[in-house]
Amino acid sequence: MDIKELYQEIVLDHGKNPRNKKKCHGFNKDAKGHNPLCGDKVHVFVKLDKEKKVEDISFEGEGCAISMASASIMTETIKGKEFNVAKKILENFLNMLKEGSKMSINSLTEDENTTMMSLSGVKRFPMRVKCATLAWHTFIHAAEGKEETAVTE
Amino acid sequence: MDIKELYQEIVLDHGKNPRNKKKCHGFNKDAKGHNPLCGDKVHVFVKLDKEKKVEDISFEGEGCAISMASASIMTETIKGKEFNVAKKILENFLNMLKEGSKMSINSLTEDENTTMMSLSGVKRFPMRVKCATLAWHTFIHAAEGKEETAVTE
Amino acid sequence: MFMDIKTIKSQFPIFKNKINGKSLIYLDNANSSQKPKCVIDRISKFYSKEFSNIGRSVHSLAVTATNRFEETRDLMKEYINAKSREEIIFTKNATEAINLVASTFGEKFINSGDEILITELEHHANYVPWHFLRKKKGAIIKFAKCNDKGEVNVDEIKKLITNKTKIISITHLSNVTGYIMPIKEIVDLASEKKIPVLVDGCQGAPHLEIDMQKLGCDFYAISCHKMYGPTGVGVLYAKKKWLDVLPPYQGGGGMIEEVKKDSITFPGSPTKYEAGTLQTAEVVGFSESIRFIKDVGIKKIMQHEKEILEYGLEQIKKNNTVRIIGDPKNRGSIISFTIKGIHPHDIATILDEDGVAIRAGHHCCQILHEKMGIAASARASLGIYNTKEDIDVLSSSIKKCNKVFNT
Amino acid sequence: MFMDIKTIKSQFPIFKNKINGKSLIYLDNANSSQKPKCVIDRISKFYSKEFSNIGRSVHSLAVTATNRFEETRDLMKEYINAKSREEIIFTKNATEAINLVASTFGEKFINSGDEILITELEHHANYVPWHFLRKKKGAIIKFAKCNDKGEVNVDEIKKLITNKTKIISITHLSNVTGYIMPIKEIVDLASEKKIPVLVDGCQGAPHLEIDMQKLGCDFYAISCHKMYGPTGVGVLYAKKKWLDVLPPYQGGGGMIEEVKKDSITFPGSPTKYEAGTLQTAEVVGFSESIRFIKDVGIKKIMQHEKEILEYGLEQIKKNNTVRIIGDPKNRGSIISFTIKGIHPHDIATILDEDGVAIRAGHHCCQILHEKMGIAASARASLGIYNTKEDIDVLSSSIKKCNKVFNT
Ligand SMILES: Cc1ncc(COP(=O)(O)O)c(C=O)c1O
Ligand SMILES: Cc1ncc(COP(=O)(O)O)c(C=O)c1O
Repeated sequence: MDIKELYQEIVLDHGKNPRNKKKCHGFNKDAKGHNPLCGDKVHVFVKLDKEKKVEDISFEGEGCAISMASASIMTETIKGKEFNVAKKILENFLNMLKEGSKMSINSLTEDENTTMMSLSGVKRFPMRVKCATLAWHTFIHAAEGKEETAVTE
Repeated sequence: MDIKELYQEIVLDHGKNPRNKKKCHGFNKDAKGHNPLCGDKVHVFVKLDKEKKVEDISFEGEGCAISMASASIMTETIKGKEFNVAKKILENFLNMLKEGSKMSINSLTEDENTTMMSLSGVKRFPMRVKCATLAWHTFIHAAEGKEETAVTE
Repeated sequence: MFMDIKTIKSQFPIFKNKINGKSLIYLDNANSSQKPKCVIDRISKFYSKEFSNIGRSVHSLAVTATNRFEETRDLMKEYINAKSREEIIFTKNATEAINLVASTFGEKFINSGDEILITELEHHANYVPWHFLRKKKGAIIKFAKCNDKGEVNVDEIKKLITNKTKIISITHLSNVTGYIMPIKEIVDLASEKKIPVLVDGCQGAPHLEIDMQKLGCDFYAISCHKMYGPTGVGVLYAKKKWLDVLPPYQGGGGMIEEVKKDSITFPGSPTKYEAGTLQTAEVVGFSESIRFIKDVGIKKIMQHEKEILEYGLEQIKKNNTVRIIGDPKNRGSIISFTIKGIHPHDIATILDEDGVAIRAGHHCCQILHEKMGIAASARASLGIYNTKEDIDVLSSSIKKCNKVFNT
Repeated sequence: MFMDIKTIKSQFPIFKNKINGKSLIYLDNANSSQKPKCVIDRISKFYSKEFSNIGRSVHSLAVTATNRFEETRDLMKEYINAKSREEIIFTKNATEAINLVASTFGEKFINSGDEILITELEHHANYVPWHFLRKKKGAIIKFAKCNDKGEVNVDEIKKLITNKTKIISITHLSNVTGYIMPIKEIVDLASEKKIPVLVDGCQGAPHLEIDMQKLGCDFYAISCHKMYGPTGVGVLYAKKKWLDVLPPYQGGGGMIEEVKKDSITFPGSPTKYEAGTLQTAEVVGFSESIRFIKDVGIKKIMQHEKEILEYGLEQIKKNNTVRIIGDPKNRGSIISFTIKGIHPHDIATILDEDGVAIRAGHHCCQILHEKMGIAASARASLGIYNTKEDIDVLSSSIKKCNKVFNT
């Protein structure tokens, strides 16, 4: 396998030009995430409405291409979805990274699916799985209002 | 070689019935010795006259047969000798224990020599050399007026 | 899988060697046990094929090494039935494990006049660290009394508990008398008053079935080299609720979260307690010790050692110059003894001539020896590879002591 | 004996393995070095033929093991030219060595308002322990500034010294910029004011000629696993005059003199500082590392690494997307760098595909990275087995990073 499978064009693009990398307007939840091994850091901002729908979501932070791309892709994918749906997507995503299964959730459009799948190369790089999941865990922390920093271990 | 070479009759006798095991009358120097590995302990009392002759010497303490015998033999051998001669005897004794040489100092009577040589079996038992030398080092500490406990290491 | 003792013993390369021309009879297991081939080979293999510093690099070797290392944590968690892997901290030895608790717990929870409850049976490793605390904080150490049988009754502990008692720190199995403490009872007693209990499990872990959730203690210190494992590794088990509130112990790389010139933050356990480069190869090697023990089966180890212990006591008691130190009802595989008129070091030397390795001294238990009215004793302590024949040689060697000393 | 690098490299079994199908190019030596066969075999042999706990038993195995262990102390004493063997203390790693000093020296000599002088180059191991002291005692930590070249000039240290300065604690060789501190000059400066100097010698000991009597420092911390030695061992060198007055560190068996219920006395060094069962096999194994280094010759190691370092700097500088962190004049064999637009972890992953093992991160030097305006860097660090070919692969792998990321 080629290293290009890890660094697919979509990943590189999101890594270099991350979407929603800012403090989004009117957020009502936020949380910080930290990967102590690499030093990757993210701060996720979420605007949840009363029905627990993600009205808006954004992030700030710095880290490797995988962590930035993953955060960027996450914000794009989740925006406008119910929190519960977002959680299911995360589960699906984790399975993909850990067991190599395909994304199989029908709440994703084909485009969203393709974008998520661009991170599938990570599964061959166990040490990088944490980079790919940091933003997601941090989002859950934010949405569930946990106090501590999300730490990938 | 038989274990009996370590535990020769003379050694066993001195071990069981140590000579000069008391606080001798009118001592003017004393020191404590300790072998932290085994817990052997001796306290040596010396009466040195102005010319640095060992007028009297005795010890108290507890420990293995080798350490007690060695202390007992030491007091018998050294009593009445000059401090410098005693030091030479010790040197000679250490050489015997470490390099297996014979006691070769002419300030010893034949009897004294035989008695000292009864400890020669120790040389084959490196861990026991400290037992055999503890009282001697403590004597030097006492005579030279050192403050600290003599420790065999 | 059933294995007879001969098969088990054959896995320990050391027994192929001669000691003073004799077969090695190793009865110094309470001090440190011998290592099976699988452990020795695992270490060699790790250095030859997989070595890298762990947890700090992203390259393949580092990833593999980290996984192997963390695998041992999982195995240990499972073996002692801890609730989570975060409760398993690797230390240099059991002594460090106890120092870690005394230092961090002491810093946070112990003040002048507070009481630390230990027993007269304790190894220096479970007294000296508390002594430091006594000096630093003006705390008080209380010693629960041990009786002539070498037992500490629960009542002795009970009557020393006051509302000043901040921690109870006790051995699981005495390394001198072999007494097995009723840990569960003591924990029950202590938890009524919300007093945490530290168990010095150095002799417990290799010889007893241990289950943290059943025992219920707050801390448990383990010495891996007594569990057929490599030197240089100990384990501290601690309930997560403690690890969450106690301060870090040693500072350095790998145990920090964010470092600034005026402040430093720390991650959770076990990271917080594992500073600097760890004993990577040793921890990886230890995984094989756990597997070895599981393969043999701790029940089988206990049963076998009990059999040899009973035979040993029976044989040695026949010699009426021998005094056995303590006679506890609930006893692990340790026999400490003296011979009338012969100092323990002389015993050890004479036994060694016959290839019999025992320990002589105070076994790091001066308080107990003083209590028993002796300065030192000889100690035979068993492992899985010991046999009745070993005991026979021991007995006849003891007789030889009598002969040499004409006693 | 002259040995070419190929012969030397062939003594390290790890290089027989493939990483991702490629030959291993190990450039993570500042993290931990690989182990030669003699070290690996020594450990196996020790466990298979000689194992026993040391210093506590009188039987033959224990005597041999103790001798082997203490032999390493003698070798180390000689290797670093300490004045006496009592000045060599075995610790778990260099981190513990520094913690030992910070804790015991701090307890005895540091009070509120006192100053500890370190530098911006320090590894967390030489900052966090002092931070604990700062919190406990209300002491102040001053950081001597490092310049753009990654150097700390003596003047920067000089100007921070006040009559409140109680200790100066500095690295010998920066594990990020490779800068070699002028230790002797700093020691001279400090001794005018009677201020002790601790040197974090983790990177010094494996790569420089070290002579305690020439350096004149008071404390020197060593990481044996970076000296082609086993994990689980560090060394603290300390001048005897300090060891005589500092309190003990960890408490337990083997480090006591007399233990009573109300008081405990301690022996001298090194015994006082070596509590519990030591890393017996590891220390014995380390004797072979010292012999290995002596056989190759530290002068040869220095000369060879310098050659490869210079070639490396030359090659890497050709790539104008690469920024090398620091440019010290006096430099050890470390090259930390970043590539424009590519995060160090991505670099490490791409290099790893080619079998090149480097480290990415802050290398336990967050203060320095912040100073340099970066969160992380990639680091290639050399050992005796590295060759110009290794550098060529590194350079072409870096180019591959550019290609993957289109930079
Ligand atoms: C400069 C420096 N100091 C301290 C350390 C810590 O050494 P150890 O991990 O052996 O405790 C290291 C290595 O990680 C280092 O490079
Ligand atoms: C009961 C007990 N506690 C503590 C220790 C100390 O263990 P370690 O030497 O592994 O630190 C020992 C063994 O020496 C022991 O038997």
